[in-house]
Amino acid sequence: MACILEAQSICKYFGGLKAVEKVDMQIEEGKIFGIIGPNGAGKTTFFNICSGMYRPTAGRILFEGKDITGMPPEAIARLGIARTFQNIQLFRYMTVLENVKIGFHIRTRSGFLNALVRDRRYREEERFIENEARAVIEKVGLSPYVDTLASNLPYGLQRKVEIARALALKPKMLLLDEPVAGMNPLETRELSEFIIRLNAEGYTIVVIEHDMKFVMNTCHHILVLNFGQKICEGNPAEVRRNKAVNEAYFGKGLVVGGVS
Amino acid sequence: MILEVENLSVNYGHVAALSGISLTVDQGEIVTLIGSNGAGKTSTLMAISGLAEKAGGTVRFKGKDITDLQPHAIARLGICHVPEGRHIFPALSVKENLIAGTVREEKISRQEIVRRMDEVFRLFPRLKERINQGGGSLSGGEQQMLAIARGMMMNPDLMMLDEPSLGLAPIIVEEIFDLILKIKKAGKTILLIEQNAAMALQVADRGYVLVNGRITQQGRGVDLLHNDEVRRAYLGE
Amino acid sequence: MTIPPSISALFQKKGMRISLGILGIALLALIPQLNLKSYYMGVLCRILLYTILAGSLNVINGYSGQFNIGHAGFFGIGAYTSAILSLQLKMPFWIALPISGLLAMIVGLIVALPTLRLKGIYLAIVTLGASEIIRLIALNWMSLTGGPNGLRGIPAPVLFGLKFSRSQQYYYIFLVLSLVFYFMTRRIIQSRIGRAWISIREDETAARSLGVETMRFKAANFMYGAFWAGIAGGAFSPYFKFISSDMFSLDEGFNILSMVIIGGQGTLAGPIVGAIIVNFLTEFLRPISQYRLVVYAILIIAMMWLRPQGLVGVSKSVLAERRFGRSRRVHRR
Amino acid sequence: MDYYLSQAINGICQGSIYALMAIGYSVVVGVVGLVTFTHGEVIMLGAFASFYTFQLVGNNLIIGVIASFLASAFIGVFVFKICYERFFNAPRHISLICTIGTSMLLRNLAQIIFGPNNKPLLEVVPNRFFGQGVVGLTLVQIIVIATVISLSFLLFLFFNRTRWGIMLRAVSQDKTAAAMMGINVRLTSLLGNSIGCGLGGVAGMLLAIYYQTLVATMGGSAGMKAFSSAVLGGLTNIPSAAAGGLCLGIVENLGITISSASFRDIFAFIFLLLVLIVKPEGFAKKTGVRP
Amino acid sequence: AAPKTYRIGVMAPITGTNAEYGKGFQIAMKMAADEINAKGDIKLELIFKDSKGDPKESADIARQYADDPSIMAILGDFTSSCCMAAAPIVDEAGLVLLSPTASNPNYAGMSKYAFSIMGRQDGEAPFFATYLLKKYAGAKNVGLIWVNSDWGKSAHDNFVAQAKKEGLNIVADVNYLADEKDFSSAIAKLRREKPDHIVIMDQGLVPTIINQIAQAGWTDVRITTLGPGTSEQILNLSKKNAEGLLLTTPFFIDDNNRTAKAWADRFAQIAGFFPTVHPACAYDTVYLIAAAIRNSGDKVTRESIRENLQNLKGFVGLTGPIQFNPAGDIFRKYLIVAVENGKFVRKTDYDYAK
Ligand SMILES: Nc1ncnc2c1ncn2[C@@H]1O[C@H](COP(=O)(O)OP(=O)(O)OP(=O)(O)O)[C@@H](O)[C@H]1O
Ligand SMILES: Nc1ncnc2c1ncn2[C@@H]1O[C@H](COP(=O)(O)OP(=O)(O)OP(=O)(O)O)[C@@H](O)[C@H]1O
Ligand SMILES: [Mg+2]
Ligand SMILES: [Mg+2]
Repeated sequence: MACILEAQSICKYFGGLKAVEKVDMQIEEGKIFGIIGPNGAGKTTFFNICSGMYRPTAGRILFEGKDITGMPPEAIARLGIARTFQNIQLFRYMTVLENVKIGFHIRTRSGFLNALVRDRRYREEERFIENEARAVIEKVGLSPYVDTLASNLPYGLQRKVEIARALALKPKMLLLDEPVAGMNPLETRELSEFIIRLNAEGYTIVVIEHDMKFVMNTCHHILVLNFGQKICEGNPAEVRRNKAVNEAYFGKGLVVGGVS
Repeated sequence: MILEVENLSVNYGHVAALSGISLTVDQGEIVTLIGSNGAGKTSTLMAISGLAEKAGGTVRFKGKDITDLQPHAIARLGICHVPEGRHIFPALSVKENLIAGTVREEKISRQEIVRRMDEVFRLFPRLKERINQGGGSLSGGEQQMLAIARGMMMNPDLMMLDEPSLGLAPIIVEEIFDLILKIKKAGKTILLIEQNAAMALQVADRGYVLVNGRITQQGRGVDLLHNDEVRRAYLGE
Repeated sequence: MTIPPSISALFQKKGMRISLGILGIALLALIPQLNLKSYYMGVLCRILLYTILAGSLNVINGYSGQFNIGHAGFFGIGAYTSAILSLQLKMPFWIALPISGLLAMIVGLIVALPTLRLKGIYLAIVTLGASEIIRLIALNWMSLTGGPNGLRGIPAPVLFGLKFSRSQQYYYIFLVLSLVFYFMTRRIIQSRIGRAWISIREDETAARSLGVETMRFKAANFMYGAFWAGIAGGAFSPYFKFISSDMFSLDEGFNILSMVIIGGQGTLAGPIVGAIIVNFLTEFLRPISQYRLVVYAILIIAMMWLRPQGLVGVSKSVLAERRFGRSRRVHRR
Repeated sequence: MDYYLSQAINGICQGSIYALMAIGYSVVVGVVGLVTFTHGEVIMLGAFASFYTFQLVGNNLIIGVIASFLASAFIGVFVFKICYERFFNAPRHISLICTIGTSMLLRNLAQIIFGPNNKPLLEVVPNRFFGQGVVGLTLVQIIVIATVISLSFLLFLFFNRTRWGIMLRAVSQDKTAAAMMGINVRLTSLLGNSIGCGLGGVAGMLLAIYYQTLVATMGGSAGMKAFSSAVLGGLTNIPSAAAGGLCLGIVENLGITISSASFRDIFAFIFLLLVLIVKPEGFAKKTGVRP
Repeated sequence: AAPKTYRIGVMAPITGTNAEYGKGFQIAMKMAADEINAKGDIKLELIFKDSKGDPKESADIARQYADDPSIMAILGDFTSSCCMAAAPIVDEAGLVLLSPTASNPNYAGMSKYAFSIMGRQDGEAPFFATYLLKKYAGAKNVGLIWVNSDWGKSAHDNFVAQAKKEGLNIVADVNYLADEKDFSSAIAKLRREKPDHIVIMDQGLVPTIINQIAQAGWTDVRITTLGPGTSEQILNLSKKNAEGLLLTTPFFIDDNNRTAKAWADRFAQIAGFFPTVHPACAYDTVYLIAAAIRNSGDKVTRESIRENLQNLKGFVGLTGPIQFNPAGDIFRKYLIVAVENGKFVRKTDYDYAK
């Protein structure tokens, strides 16, 4: 299978702190890829590098064979990588619909002149955005909330708005940072199913999560980071058997509890 | 009884987040609130610590009416609130954040601060490694640890934890629950909110179930854990 | 300030809106025919001028969330450009005017480019500095700007033999310009570009992650605002016939800023209301001479106390807590 | 050579004046967490307080310091009530406009009450000159420099090494969390603001003694310099703000040396711009931010 | 019959940075109007409007006065930019705008209705160069420090032109902005060139500069100043630092000049500070307008005031003889004055220049 994203010995240092240290990884197209690891292991930092928020201290990131190291986030988004944030970053005082509409920015191109004369392209694009945005909202199941202010939504739904907004980009790859944090087991299961459905539609998905039940049930392939370094990689069963991972991450296994 | 909440209501604009809930917490007890997203758990804690305006009801702490006290006065009485959203001081270093936790006690010796800090660092060695880093640049989980640690520095009589395990690695979550039991052993009281209801009910003496701002069930932790309705709604089974 | 639902419903119908708009414009156009005293016409002209200035500042501060407090500088660029072009090159007003706007826009770009990474108060002080630098250059560049003596005798615009010299006539120039400004801005704000600006205001990181080229759009936004300030300046100098650098001081910048905020940031109507109120106050309070600014200051503070969101209701997001300490990471979860 | 040395000294002396004003400014911003445009007027009122005190009790520097500190600190309470207290949870431009309004209010009231003309403040400190020829310092200059150095050192210790300092900084960063820690947010930021304003008042006194004159409109440019210097220093870091003031003074005077005094502010602002381009948040190391 | 009342509009910066001067205008003009009204042949009613020193406001005020047919003339404003903003408006309306203080050389020429009595610097500055520096003080190397404003610029340019003719050696030439506080660098620049005389061209800031020269410990130089006249501020603010200062002035208040002295005292009583040349000029403008009204005879119109102002002969005011040239400016005669023992002392007479 083709590899969609490749990291080649990525490093990121903050002063003396090695947040990410020589990480290599290959993400296969069409898979759900999980990244786990203790707190501060460098998972979010890695996402930030992939999405262009940080420039790595060393190493390269290739997306579909193209070197995207050090590109600004907006250029990377254009190439087809969309992400959500560990700390939800919605446009909090805009409605759900408006939030999603902004996701269509890169798929439209009318400029000043089009807006001034409201020519055909402008009108067509506006219609396209309106329809598509509603379709995306429908798809994540937020239809009842199109006109609700994002900040007034319960937490779990805010996560979904973020996902909807990312989907509006029609990305080739979706990066989700702790999508089920703060959700109860029921909601977690729903989201897991949703992600699997998205994957079936052809999206490549990378998730960071601490909820093992979710990770083990959702991901095809898992990578474990600790102190910025890769300590293990493999399918869920392999990772669970790994001794180093168990010591550094799972502990006594109380929480992993009812993995089924 | 260390905390008594009677008929507490909270409104946000026209939205009623809490409509007249009553609950009690005994000295030395662990009590948990469970409920789905938006049920009003956070609002309850915010109202108790004076950060959300109360539309009605009374709150008593150690027999004293604290309904109309300012948030800082409530904190000074010995209620610590580890909030949802962490609320770290971003430009203070980890160490300074921890010291900020001690300011409610005017006369506290330097040794005592160092002692508490050591204790906290034993629990979260990660924080010790980051001791001079700005709070805002910590990773999500590290911030969560810091928020809990800062709460512990307050040495409170009642600790209210709002989803303390949020964003933490499993191994740390276990430690948090160990910690909760340890705090209880030290004779302190805990009011706990958790999404992971199974874990919460396992450690809790008693629990309340919140639905749409109302308490629908209450009982011993183990009883709720085996209650079918609760299992279906909150444990995902 | 709440509008009864029946009336607001009227505004919702497109046909109704258009005909009401035409009616309003016709009424505005008829005002000079009332033979008002030239003083009143002068005040009206000033209000229209400030409508453009406050409106263009609002595009920057209210819609893209950048923080410009030195708008007077761009105003000055426009004023000097049209004055110099018409005095030294004898260029007709109608050509000089767009050039004024374009030059202000270019200067806007020069200010914006190196400072795109700056946020909040750091950007504010740079705009303030730029405004001062522009003023000081105007003050020191004797050969071009007349230095401290200023420029005088700026000729009145002529169109088809019609001379726009008195305020009764000049009113039409200001009216047309502010209408054009209003409708252009409205369309842009409602378009993809406007959405991108607003998304930057709301959360720049998120906007970037969605592919919004924030640098480009912020620069474009700044240039658009500067352009219109330049146009306002370009129209101002032949109206005033004399300009000097002290007309474009920092206080002038603060003055424009307070119009925007008193009227209501982030709305199209806000700056208009703000311009009317502030200019009206200036005139209204003149009789109390030395207490004038005291009372004016008290009124400004009172307005912030009573209606911090401005007189025109503001979109909620402008009121969002956006404090200095920027605690992005500690939001709700 | 002497000439350039003496110009450098002029720069340092003027820079110390800026630094002095910036210190108070930084304290205010560091505690309240909001930017102010009233600081110039606070400085001016401190100068007037000392002026009238000197008239009443004679030229006693200590009493002057106390009087200007108290007067400006009291004004600080007033400013706090008008501009900050209500607007802690509002967007910052609202309190900003309030501070612009308050500055206008104070300046014009002062003009009415104290009169619009310049007032002399002579011989508070004897005009003693230390040094040789063109290279040297007067007593006032030495006092100003010493004050700046000791104040920035003491305040740095206070804000970074004491629990009180941590409390004040915590309040500016997250008022909710501060309240949860048992900090009386209102009182603490009121106090911090008053301290910052009081320091501004002392700066005003020294400014008036240094230039031997004071006038109700002196706040405008003073406030602007305090603001610029503080921004250079990252707004909340006191030693950096002092360094910012110092740099600004030196750069301005160097600029004047090579061109004309009319270009003073051009040099100041271009320097500011260049620094901000390289370091978008000033000299101070920024802590606690990540995307 | 009862005396006829004429309404005169005044615009002045009563608030803002120039409020000091606006207040001086207000007091001095009111004094003059009260005196004229007490005499009883005509009555003047002064209407004061605050322009804040903002040209835009001045223009609006001028328009307001122009619209009001009962206003016969306008007095003011303080700064040249304010006057120049109002000039096109009065020109259109045919209404006299008589400024006590506008010194921009271009101002009066903007309209035949625009007048100023400040005295243009093409009069005083050459006088200063030739008579004060060259003849009286015997200067060789001079250093200039001047305020970069319309006034300062024209004073400087006129001075330099004349100084070249006279063979004065200008060794240093520095300027600064009106809100400058710290002159140490500029002074160091002057000092390096070792002039024997320095010329300070400013009005309000002269004492500050004198003090800072003293503070720098620079004593081997003679200080002269062009602009402030015999301002008490210099004596008050500079005390002994001003000793030996040389300056030119069109009018001089000393014990010999009873009326002027009495006027200054009265002014100080009301204002709380001693007058500079500006309020004195303001005082004179009211008398000038009164004279023009009297000369108009029975039919007083805006136009008649203009004509009679332009053609006024033999008028002597507080600030000396005043007669307008065709542009609407005046040429004045000057005295040389020095500060000795904390007082201004007249060193030469008006006919010194002959
Ligand atoms: N801007 C920064 N400055 C300094 N240190 C940083 C910065 N960003 C991240 N770090 C540090 O780098 C380390 C990795 O952080 P990161 O956010 O990637 O962790 P994470 O694996 O996502 O952890 P968590 O599971 O808690 O979210 C942390 O120790 C953090 O303190
Ligand atoms: N500031 C606010 N303004 C308006 N509504 C709010 C606000 N805060 C909370 N709410 C609403 O009040 C209700 C209760 O919210 P609360 O945060 O207490 O729920 P919770 O049980 O803690 O949920 P979660 O699991 O998401 O933490 C929700 O419907 C929420 O949307
Ligand atoms: Mg993370
Ligand atoms: Mg909650």
